[in-house]
Amino acid sequence: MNSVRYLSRRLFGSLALSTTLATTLGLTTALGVIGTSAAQETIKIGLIVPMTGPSASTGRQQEAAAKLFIQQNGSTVAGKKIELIVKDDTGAPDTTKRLAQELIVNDKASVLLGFGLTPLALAVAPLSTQAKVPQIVTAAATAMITEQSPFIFRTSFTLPQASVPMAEWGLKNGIKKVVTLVTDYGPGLDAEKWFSDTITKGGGTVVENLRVPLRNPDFAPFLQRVKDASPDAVFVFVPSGFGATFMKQFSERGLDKSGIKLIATGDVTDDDLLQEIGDVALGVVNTHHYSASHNSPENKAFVEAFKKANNGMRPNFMAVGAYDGMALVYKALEKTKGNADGETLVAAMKGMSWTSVRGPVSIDPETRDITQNIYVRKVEKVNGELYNQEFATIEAVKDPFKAAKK
Amino acid sequence: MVTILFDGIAYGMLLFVLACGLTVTMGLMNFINLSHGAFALAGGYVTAALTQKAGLPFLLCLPLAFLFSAVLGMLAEKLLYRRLYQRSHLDQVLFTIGIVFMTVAAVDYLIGSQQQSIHLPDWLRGRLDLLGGSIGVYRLFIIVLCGVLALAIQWLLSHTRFGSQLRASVDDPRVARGLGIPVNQVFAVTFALGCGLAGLGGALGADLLGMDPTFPIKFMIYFLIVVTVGGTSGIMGTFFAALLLGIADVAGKYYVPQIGAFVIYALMVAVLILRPQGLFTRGGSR
Amino acid sequence: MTAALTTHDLVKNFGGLVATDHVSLSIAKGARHALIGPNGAGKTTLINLLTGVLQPTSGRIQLMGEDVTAISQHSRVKRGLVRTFQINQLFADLTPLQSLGLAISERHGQGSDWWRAAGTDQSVVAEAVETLAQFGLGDALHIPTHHLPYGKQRLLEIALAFACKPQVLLLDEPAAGVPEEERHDIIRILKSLPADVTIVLIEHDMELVFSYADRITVLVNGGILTEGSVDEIATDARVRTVYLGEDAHD
Amino acid sequence: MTHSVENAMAVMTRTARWSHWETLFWLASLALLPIFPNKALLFSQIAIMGLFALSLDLILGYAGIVSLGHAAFFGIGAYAAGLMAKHGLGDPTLGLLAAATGAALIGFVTSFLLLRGSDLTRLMVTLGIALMLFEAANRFASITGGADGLQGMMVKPVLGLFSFDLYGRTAYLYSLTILFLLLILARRIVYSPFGLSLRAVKANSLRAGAIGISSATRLVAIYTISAAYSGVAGALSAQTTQLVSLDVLDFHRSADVMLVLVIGGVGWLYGGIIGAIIFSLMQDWLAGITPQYWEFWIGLVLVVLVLVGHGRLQSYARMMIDAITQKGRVTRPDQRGTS
Repeated sequence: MNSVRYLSRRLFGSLALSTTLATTLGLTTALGVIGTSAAQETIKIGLIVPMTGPSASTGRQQEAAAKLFIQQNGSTVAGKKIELIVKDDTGAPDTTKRLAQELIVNDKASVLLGFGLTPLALAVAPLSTQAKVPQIVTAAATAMITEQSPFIFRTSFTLPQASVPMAEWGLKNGIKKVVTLVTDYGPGLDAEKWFSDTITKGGGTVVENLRVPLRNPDFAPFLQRVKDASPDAVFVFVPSGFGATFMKQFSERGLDKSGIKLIATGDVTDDDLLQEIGDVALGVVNTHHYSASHNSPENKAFVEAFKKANNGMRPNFMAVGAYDGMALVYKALEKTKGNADGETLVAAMKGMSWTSVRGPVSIDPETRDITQNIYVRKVEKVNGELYNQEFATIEAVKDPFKAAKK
Repeated sequence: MVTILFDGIAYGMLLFVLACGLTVTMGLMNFINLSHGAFALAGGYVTAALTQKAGLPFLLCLPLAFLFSAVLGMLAEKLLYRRLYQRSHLDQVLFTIGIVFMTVAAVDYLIGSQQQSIHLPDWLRGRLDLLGGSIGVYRLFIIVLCGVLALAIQWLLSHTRFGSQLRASVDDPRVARGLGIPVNQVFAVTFALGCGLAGLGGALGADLLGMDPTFPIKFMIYFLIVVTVGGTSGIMGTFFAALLLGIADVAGKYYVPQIGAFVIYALMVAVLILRPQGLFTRGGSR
Repeated sequence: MTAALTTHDLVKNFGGLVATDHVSLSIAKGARHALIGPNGAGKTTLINLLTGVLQPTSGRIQLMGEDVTAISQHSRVKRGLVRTFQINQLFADLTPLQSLGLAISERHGQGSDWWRAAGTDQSVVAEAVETLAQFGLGDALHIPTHHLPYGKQRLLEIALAFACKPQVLLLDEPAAGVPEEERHDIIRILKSLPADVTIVLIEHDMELVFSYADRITVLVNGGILTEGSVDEIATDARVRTVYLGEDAHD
Repeated sequence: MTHSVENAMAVMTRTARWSHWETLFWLASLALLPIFPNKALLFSQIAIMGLFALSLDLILGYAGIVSLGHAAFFGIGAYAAGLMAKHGLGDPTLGLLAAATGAALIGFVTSFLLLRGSDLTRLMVTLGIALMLFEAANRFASITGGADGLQGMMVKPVLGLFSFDLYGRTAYLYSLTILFLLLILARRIVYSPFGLSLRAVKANSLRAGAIGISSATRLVAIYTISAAYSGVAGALSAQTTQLVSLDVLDFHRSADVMLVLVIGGVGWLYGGIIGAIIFSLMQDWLAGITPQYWEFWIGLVLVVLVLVGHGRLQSYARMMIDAITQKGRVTRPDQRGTS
């Protein structure tokens, strides 16, 4: 008899649950509709970046840059007040998504910026489509991200964009036999694929494609393989942060003296870490879209202001990504006369072009990805500090990944 | 391939110095201490600070790193850990992982999240050719130093009065007290010694493994693997386990990069399935 | 007729030490058989071998004519070979009722039922209550075991074994450490155990052994010194020297 | 006699009975939605974490198996559901089933590795298995999407009726319902003879064997069940967030769930859920104040918890609940018995 009472309770419980399920749903969704259609005088911009965990530096750079931009360009555009909301997703996709969702639903944010890593950007893609909210990727660099939603734009760069020019430069400079060494995840594989293809097309040979696991304490075995293969050059991509350890072991293994050229994407010689890495980085040739030493009045002003605002921290390509992300939003809002409706903004952003601190940039209207100059740089000492000194420019590079599809 | 073997040994030796303190606390004192890496962190940061800011020579910094971590360990043992010897393993795990969280956040807050770099003297850089393989001087240095340490520790445990006191205290604290052995002090000293070694390991490893606030978490797993595989019998088990894992890891990544990351875990699970108490056991006691 | 429990040349070595030395026992059905011997004679090791806690180095064990040497402890229990422990082995947080409930439902093959709450099976609970009453624990059904006085715990130790409906019951020093007034309960219980249950009693207390057992086996250094009726043993000179002699002064 | 038997049965089954505060608890958890409609996402994350912690409690609290690799099953469940949704089988219920079966299968196979060895050995074996799965998921990027996460999940509406909305309301009610049903099942299990025998094995496996209970089969069974529970939790997470990344297999997940459980109380059905509530709210709140250093405070809480003794704290909590439901008062007369 006892178990009968048991059963009845249980039945009652689930019944109650399912009925309320129905009712509450109806009610709450109704609420929601009212909520979203509410007009807004202030336009809210959400910046979601990792402020803790391994890629914390990304978050700090981007937050600083975004704040600086507002400070420099005022907090009102086309009569609308701009409010920046910064969130830390600790680099965990489900958190990123939750924060994005809360920003859209609760704060009624009109634009989302940030996304430190590829999975974090991808996590939000379906959301921006569903909610019709522009998502501007200011950091993550895997090529296919922008294809995941018609509302995704990018103001950072794509790895093919940086890797292909590196390969071309290599071919021009007598590098025929190469080994690639990349971190084993999206961006790394992008870099590997596009660099290798370009090299082989150009008549060079890729002896080996090495992939280093994401969490890897010791580069030794991989570097040893490089050494044994004794190529003309080794092409490297590791996410910024790993750069220091890698460079150390590179020289510790005597590869710098073994005549194997080290070429890389700019991530390895990240401005933010270059001082940490030290002289071992000297002479490393790499391609990227931004160097703190980029020679233009805009950049000089930017670097100065940035350092001043963040007790001497040097801005890196992450900072610039966020800085231009904000620029894109501002310009779009000016164009739409302050209309922050998602589709309108998207229309306005397509084809937008301006002079960034990194040089002339524009948004490709078809791919919504950034078109920009890629610079070939070499690490040199400029009055006591290490910098990536640009010595060659490839004008207006579109993302090769999408170009190839047409 | 001499070089690979050599790198493996160096890596293993490093693991040994980092982990052997843990063997003592965990194996002999039966205290699961996940916060062990925090003391390595301390050692690494002290060395970084002393070489960079104070500009002291690297060699001088090593003993200092040892001392610093040892003292830190001594204090921690007196103030906190001693209360936990008699508690359940679960409590020990929770408490020490709590300590790790606090350490990581605190260091991040006080010093910053960036990598600490240590500048080695030039004579430790470069490479020399040996037995047909080219070998990093620094790695050679590590191997020699850690090898000597291993022998020293083994001697300390097996041939000194302290060693026998420790073993007695471990086997049965009550009886040991009866025999007039100052059990608490013995444990305290042992603990401090272990932490000191971790600190030294941190100082030596900073250059190869990198040193940032998340070090204790990143390497906790490796320490635990080494200790469990080595078994709770004593230092030698850990020593061989560390070498085995070090070599297996490096060689695995070198010869079969595709599955390199698996090797160390697979090895551990395999060993533990065959010998649940680890490679070297104290006659199945516990 | 086949014996209830027999061993053939049972040997157990721990490293060099021989704990059980070619022991061949035969215990008749319904017997009250005592195993005695000085400390370290290997009585408890023998019990552990018989119940399957330890595996013998060599030799065989037969229960009701069936070879059980290889089979596990719990399946020996299911075949009717049950033991008690010299030091109480109880479930501290469970009540006597729950503990017995476990043993009984396990015997009824309901031990791993998961769909209904424990204690909803009338027959199990009834049997548990009855047994506990019979062991003088009727007023302690719902008191967590660790709150019971030692004597009661001792009774529960036996009740728990009894609840497994043993055919052969090994009692390892049942009266050990029980205060005088509560001993009587224990002895009363032992005497009241059904005659068809074979009892193997391991005991230091000679008074109890002589009053209770009908046959006695004397173990010394892991081997059998001698075996016989109560009188034979009581009068055996060797036994006096090796056993009673030393027992006198402790 | 018969009366005393009835009485005994009544007392024995009392703990298994559904008490008022539980009804209150569940009604309250429903009421949350209309009250804080904007926090639905957080709530559903809490519900899922609660289920995950409950699954750990089944082995840790009731069978005494320490595990530092429980994320393995959470991850398997998440990927199972995720892959189904990716390849056109987006029905949530179907996903849950697949996840449960998959996780249970792996759980069953691996459980045999845990029958021998000390706490530490078990800790490390579970950890090792989880880490290997993590690397495997990273390695077979063609299937799992590797470090970029699984792309292209299409989750259909729950029971074909309620589609997942932006506000996470369906997500919450869905997770809550599953949590509720699985908790009912878990109650059944832990209060049954089987559950009782688990407690016996945990308390004294030597004696358990001596009354005919086979510890091995019990442990295998409960570990498999627990794995299935974790699998469902993982599937819920995958379906409600519509994404799966390597993160689901990560070590910190195994560690977190352990903390959650201990904060809430080990060996107590609602411990995992309470823990999840406390932990998540604390994390949300702390992360709000100090986005960078909230870990410090979590750590501090743990340290204090252990020093004060979580056992004590929880027994207080339970005493209070008993007081509320007046269970304490009713028990005493029965303990005197009526024989």
